[in-house]
Amino acid sequence: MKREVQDAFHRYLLSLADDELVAGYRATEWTGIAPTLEEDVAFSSIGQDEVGHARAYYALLHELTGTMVDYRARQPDEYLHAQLVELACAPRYHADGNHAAGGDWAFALVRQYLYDLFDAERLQALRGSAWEPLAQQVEKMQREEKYHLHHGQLWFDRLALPDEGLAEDKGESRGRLRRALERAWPDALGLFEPVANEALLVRERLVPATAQDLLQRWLDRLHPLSERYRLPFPAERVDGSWNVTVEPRRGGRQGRHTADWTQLWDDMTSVYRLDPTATW
Amino acid sequence: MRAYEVFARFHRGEPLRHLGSVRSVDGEAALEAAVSIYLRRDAFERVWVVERGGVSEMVTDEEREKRRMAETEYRRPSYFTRRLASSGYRAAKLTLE
Amino acid sequence: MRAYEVFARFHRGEPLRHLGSVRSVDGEAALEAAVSIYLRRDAFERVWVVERGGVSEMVTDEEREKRRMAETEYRRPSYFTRRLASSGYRAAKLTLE
Amino acid sequence: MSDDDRVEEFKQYVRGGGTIEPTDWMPDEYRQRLLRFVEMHANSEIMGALPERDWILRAPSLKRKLVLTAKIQDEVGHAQLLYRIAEDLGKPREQMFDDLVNGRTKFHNVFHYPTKTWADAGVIGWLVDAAAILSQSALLRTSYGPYARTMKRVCWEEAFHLKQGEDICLTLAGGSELQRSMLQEAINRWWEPLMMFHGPPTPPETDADLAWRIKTKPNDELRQEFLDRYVPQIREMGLTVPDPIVQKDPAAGRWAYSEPDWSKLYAVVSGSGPASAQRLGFRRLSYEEGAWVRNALTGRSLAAA
Repeated sequence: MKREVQDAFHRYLLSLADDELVAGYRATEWTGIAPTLEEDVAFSSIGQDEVGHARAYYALLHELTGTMVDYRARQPDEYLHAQLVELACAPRYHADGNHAAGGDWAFALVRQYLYDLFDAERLQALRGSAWEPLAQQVEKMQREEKYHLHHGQLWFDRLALPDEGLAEDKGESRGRLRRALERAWPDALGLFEPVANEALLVRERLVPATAQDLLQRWLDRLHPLSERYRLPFPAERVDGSWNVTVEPRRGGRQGRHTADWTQLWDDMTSVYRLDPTATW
Repeated sequence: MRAYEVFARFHRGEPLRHLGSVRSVDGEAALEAAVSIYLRRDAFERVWVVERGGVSEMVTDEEREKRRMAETEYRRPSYFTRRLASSGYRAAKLTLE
Repeated sequence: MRAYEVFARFHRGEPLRHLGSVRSVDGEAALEAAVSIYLRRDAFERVWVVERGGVSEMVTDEEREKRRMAETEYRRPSYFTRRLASSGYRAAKLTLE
Repeated sequence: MSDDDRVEEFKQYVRGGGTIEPTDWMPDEYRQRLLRFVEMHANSEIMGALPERDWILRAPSLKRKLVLTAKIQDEVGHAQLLYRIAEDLGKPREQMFDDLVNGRTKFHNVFHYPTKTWADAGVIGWLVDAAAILSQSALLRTSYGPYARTMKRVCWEEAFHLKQGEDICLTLAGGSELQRSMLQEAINRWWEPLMMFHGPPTPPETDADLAWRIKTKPNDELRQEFLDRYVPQIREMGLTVPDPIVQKDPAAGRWAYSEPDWSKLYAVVSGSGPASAQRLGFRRLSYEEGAWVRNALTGRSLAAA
């Protein structure tokens, strides 16, 4: 593989690994405090799956470059995940007792679902990658992603659709889902920010679909759901394709992130940085 | 929210075994809760959930029957049949000959 | 006539096991049928019957389960092989990326 | 049969090793005592998720993070299993949560303490869980069927908890000077709550939970088992326990230790431990912030909640 291609592909794989890593960290923040005990256990498994996928991708990076990437040694701006996955939404415990309130379970569900839908399209496309180790790896992960989507779908049914025979029209939960979606759109569309040299990777068939291709497929799958649940949708149909009606917020793929990420990075690496040479 | 009884088996051919119960809004949610609570650590083949309210039960009170009946010469096992209440275990006793 | 799934156990404390199914008009009749077909009168401690229509089922595929177990072996005690060396402590160099 | 005879017969049956099932008749005292015992156990599992949860984000490697997350997930799973048992004994889950977050019911002393360093995740995973496993394996022979069956599953899962905690401690003990002193400091800090873990040495004949065979071992016997098994392992790691007189008297076959200040235990368990307010405050915050979700599931509008 030519040097320039390998560097571009290395950055692409890193964006995959970091997406899964940070999505997994944010999902597992709800372990122990989710709205119901049953959901606490289910949602924690989803977060653990994502972190497990991140480990698999970091191992692929080793296979590609021959050098073991120690994700912990990187600075915050060397991470290439999309900003959607770094946004904080769980309440935060403080030892002195004034905890940060404002936990938003609606956003946790919406973010996870929008991300899983994106990841499902990305994985499907990567099945056709010319780099065989990646094509095989993604095929294995698709089974878990199917379950994640099913989990999200169940929750939308419960929170957005009125139960037959019950006066409650889910107004409260529908309102929260709507606000969560509107808050998520800019960063959700930011998922589709291409990594540098995407065109080169597509030409080499290492990455079979462009970010724009994935965006259209993602909107194709999201539209029927927004119809079914009568919830917001960030695009309109123009001449046979989708035009987004919300300004995407980009930067993550170039290493630019929010304060939420700096805080999470600081937490995530705090013990490791006490002695990076030690075995932990 | 209703109680659902959970049954599962780990390999084809084995009988499904009762593992416990979950509390959910419907069958599908109960399946998901059953998998995450009871089966997240095992490779399983099949899981059933059934609303507790739909279960009819017949119980012999054998052990304590034996003790109570020891004094009387005529030994008559008594059976209780009932529908299990959907939330807790409030059981009506109906003795069957 | 509807199909009822039958579960039973022979001693207190055991989990109930699925024995098979019967066709009956209601729960009471299904219990009687279950006892006569599957259980001698005084052999069992408890029998449950439930209408097949009330059962929600999930079947997994073996491939996914094998992968799921491989992915989550960090949850098993056997994953931690480091032993407390009897002659004072020496940590095995285990790189945990 | 008069009521007293029936209760007496029930007691004989239970003491004789008999198992009680949910649909059996139970004396009110048995049901109440069992419910309170299981509810406290369930409360301890869900509150027990919080101390180590501080470290889910800070675990020093991906493997440690996955392991710790799976362990805390298990504790939430155990809480669900135990609240199910208590619910079937007649107390609704919402009322149990309400009583817990408003301090009307108790949870275990060790979860009223703060965590300071990564070594706390090791000491809680290893030594605190070891103490818990001793009392939980004594519950394998409890008289209430569903509780005994659940304990079988819980003890099977706890074996992994103990191993992962021990692995953290072994790594720190065999690591750099910073890691070793971090571990020793954590052992010193957790020693007092560990010695109080199994409760004051109540004489067995006055311990009602023993009388109904809800519990099967007296408190002091459990503490002796803990010392017998784990003090040697701590010392084998080249570490010390902060109580100078902890030593086994070979003749009596019992461990000597400085008697804990049991009035302090009562203070801690009734809510004035070093982190009681912070832990309960956070449990109440996350519980209340999730109320809209539970209401959407049960179809009650917020007004009626």
